Amino acid sequence: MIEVVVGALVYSNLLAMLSVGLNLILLTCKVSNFAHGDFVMVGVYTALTVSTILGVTPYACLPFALIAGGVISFALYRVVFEPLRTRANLVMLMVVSMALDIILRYSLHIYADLAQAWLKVHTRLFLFDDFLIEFSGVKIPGVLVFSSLTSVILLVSLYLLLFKTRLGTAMRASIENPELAEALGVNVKMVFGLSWFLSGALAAAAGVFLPFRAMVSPDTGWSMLLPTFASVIVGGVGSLSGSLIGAYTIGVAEVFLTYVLASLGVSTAYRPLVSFSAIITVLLVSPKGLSGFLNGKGWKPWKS
Amino acid sequence: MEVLTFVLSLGTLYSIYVILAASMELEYGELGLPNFAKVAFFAVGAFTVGALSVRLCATLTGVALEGEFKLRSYYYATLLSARISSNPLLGLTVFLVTLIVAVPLSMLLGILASYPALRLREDYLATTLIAFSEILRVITRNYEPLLGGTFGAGVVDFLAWLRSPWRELTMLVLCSSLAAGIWFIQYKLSTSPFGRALRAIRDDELASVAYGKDVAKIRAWTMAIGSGMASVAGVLYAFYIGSVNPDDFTVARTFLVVLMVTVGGRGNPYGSLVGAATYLLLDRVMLFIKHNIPLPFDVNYFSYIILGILILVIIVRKPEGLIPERPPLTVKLNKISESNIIQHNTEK
Amino acid sequence: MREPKSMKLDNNFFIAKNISKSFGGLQALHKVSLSIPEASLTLMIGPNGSGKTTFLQIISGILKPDDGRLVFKDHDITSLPPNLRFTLGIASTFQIPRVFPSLSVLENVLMAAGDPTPNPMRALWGVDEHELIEKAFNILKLLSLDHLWNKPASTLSGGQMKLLELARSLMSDPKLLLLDEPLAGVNPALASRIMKFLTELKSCRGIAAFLVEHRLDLALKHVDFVYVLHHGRVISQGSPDDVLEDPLVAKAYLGE
Amino acid sequence: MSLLEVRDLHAGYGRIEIVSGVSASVSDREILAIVGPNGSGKSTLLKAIFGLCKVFTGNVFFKGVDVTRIPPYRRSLNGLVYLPQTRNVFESLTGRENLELAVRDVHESDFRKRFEGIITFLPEVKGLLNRKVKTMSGGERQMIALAMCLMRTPSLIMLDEPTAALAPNLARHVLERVSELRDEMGLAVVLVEQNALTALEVSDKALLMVSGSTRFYGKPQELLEDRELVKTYLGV
Repeated sequence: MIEVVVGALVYSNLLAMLSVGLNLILLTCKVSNFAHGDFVMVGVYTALTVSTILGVTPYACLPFALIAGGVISFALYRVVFEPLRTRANLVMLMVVSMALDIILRYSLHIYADLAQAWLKVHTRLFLFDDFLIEFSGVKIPGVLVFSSLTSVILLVSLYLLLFKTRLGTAMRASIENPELAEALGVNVKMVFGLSWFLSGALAAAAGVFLPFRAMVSPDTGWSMLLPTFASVIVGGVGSLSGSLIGAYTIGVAEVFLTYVLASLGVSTAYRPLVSFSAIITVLLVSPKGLSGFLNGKGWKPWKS
Repeated sequence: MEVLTFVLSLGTLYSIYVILAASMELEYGELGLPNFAKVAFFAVGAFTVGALSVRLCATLTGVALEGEFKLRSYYYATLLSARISSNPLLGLTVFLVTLIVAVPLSMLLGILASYPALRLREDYLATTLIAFSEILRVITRNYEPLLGGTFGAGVVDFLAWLRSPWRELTMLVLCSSLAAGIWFIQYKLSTSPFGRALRAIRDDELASVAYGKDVAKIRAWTMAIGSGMASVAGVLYAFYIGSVNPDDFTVARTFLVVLMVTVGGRGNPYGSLVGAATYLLLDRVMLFIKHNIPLPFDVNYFSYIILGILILVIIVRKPEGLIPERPPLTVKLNKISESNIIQHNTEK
Repeated sequence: MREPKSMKLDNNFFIAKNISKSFGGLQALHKVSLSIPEASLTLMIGPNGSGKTTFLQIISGILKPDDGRLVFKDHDITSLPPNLRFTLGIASTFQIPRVFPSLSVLENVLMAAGDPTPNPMRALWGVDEHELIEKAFNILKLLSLDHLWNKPASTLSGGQMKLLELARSLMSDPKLLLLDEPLAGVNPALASRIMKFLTELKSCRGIAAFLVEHRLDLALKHVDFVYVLHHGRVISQGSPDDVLEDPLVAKAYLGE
Repeated sequence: MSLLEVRDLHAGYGRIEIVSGVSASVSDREILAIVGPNGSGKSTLLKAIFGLCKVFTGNVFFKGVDVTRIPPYRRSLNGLVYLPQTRNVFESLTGRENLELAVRDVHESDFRKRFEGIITFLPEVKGLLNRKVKTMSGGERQMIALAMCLMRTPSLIMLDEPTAALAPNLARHVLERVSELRDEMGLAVVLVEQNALTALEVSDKALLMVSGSTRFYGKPQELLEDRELVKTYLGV
């Protein structure tokens, strides 16, 4: 049972970092970013590479992962999404992000092949070694402590950046009304680029912790993607704090429902159904997510 | 001989992709409904074959199926194919019955899937449909009695009464004539008043309603037709491959079809032909490289990357695709100039 | 307050009774009642934000009223969706033309005719649209758009798009035309042509038109009856001359 | 030399010409009122002057420089500011954040100095600083929007119907404040107004637009004495 609780918390921590980043991109550029899961894998492979070369614990590779994920994400924005910002429709942007998903995923596959020969370690279906941390006699898995700390620190810093700095003000202003912000001299392009950097960095940070709990391969990013979408949709698109609530709802629900069903003899392989059906149910019943539902606005059609 | 089988299988695959692209063209290219659950309707066809062909054939020949389906389906598929080799009628019955079951089933699901479009913005609609197709995949890969789960299911060879290469040739003729028929249906639909209504809804849903069109009904029709088409492709695919594995039906396959339509040119009935050809050409070139040029990694990965870059370049540089849409599509030019309407006008 | 010469509410062509509508806390329309007789030109005017477009969208069915009833030729159409109102004979145009950009001009006009749900089965055998095309060309000729018939609608100028909207709504032989600012953004020569055209439609084909318009200089001399809307209420109604002399109207327009 | 000069301006959106051949000029400490019926192109004229819509032919000179082709934000750095009719404040931000955003290129101490100057003119703003704009009334939002413009220390401010959607008594109050902009802050103002009579009372010059072109340009008093005005409004 304790194992289940730990699993649920770690998983929710990762979903929190992922869904806030995904939502940030939805808010700024209106992109349903299907390449988001691949930034997780960028984090995984950065951590694997750096920790193997330096011989340190993967936890110490967090800064490298942050930078790698952020830089790649920012570069993709500058090269692909910025030219399309004002002229592509929503579905086109989605198709573009799917193309990027394919490019990134198979680049990672190639990297995994090359790294296996170069680093002489398993680059597919591997696990990171964890250790236990003792708090007044209670032994806690390191990944729970570190992933919780990281997600709290990163999300609090994101909050401070958005709400306590002038740059954050400019960012929120650009989200609400890019034309007016531009007329007031805000460099909207750079502000949106920053949001891509942050989103990629958050996802890569989540990636550092993933292999402590689950065996990964370059395709694993996809399996993290739909639960992330579920978290964003449950929390309500457009509300960053909602995504946080959504992440813990989906994370805990997925782990516990699977646990309950497994004890009833149902295969645990049905686990993804929890978040998939959450996406469909929430979008059809209350398109603005839980917050919209609580405000009594959820029943109106989303479409204008 | 090897060249012949290569060409025959290439033609068969092309036909299957043309059917998929034509159905996507109708739904996404003409109507603007991003049916990103395409693979689910494709899978309905294939799964029907996977679940039915062995069982149906066994019932018809009086063979009792013993043991777990997931472990024994391939064995029985081989056994029953041997029966078919001496009984062509049995093979054709299996083919027709699976087709007759799959198409209406898929059409029904299609109508169901057209309803979220009433209330969702396009990108959320696409996400919903993706989730829907993944649900179907997760259930079938884990519910073993139906399709053998991750083991997959064996499929009888309904053309076992023919010898190679006549078997492959017949398959090609069958697939290509079905593809031609389906493409022609798509062509006729998109150049008729129906196609006009589809493009009008895509351009401006509110204005279409204001000018009297029943948008919900038209969308349901289109999804039904498109899904029926996709399930035909699924049936053919299952018989062509000779087995059905749920993990073969991932979102990536939907994406390939979207790619074909985008590359070919959305809103142009010929786009699906060009798009499917472009994809297959690229795929085969990569296969050739894989067999002839040594690389330190699996070249399949590389072919996917090229595909991804290709679609990026097309969307950024030439968003309208290789053959852009050109009005008027639904009014025949020669008919107009025949009537005196134009002559009268040019005299002025 | 002077008693306005009220139009009799006993005609059975089109009647709107006590239409109310609010958005959030804002009351956009407050018990608006009016009637439109057959074969007439009726104008609704009012300052910005007085609720004119809202009212028009309620008649065309794009918005649902909170309260009130709409009756068209003895049918209660209050809860009918826009497409069914269109088939009954109420055609409307949009303030900013909403043509279908990727269809040709002729296709745009044909869109408004024929089956509300074209049968896909019939498409396979081919549909003979000869008569419809001829009719469409006649309408396009009336509005001098026929030489553009095969151009994509997206390439038209703003004024041409306005004309195309008008052509489109005539295609279904409507009984009642709802026009949202048909003269906005149109040059004066074209504007007076449109008004003359509407007058002709009225006298030759018996088509009633209900206009919402700001360009009073161009519209007023052609219309039969005027309603003035202010803050969501009808503050004056009558013939054009009556309304012009109503001090309430001047006040509503000029502020204090 | 006049501060702003518009020469034979033709402007609109896409292919549609909405302003056809308008000329006008504004000098220091002068209020130009642009009046006319709805849809006559008043707002489009302001947008054209600020560079927010397409200019087909004609020129805009500001401080003697031809600014017709330079981007809007550079015009605002030169001292020309524009207050749109709607969506002119960031609803999700607080009053202070809106003001900070308007002058994010300015140093903190300078910000404070400018802010002091504005507070003496718009004391109401002080109470609005820590509130989210979405909780404010229409009048309060206009205050914030005006303060945002003034923080940029303009020499000419263009107001697009500042009284739209305001109660009549409040509208009058706002227009009186507009004349204070000229008298106390020493600004030139271009004012587009629905409440024509009040607007003409406070202005130095008047431009009457009908269907995109000039019907009258000159002293407001002459326009007011002209019975033609009332009739033009009602179209006879």
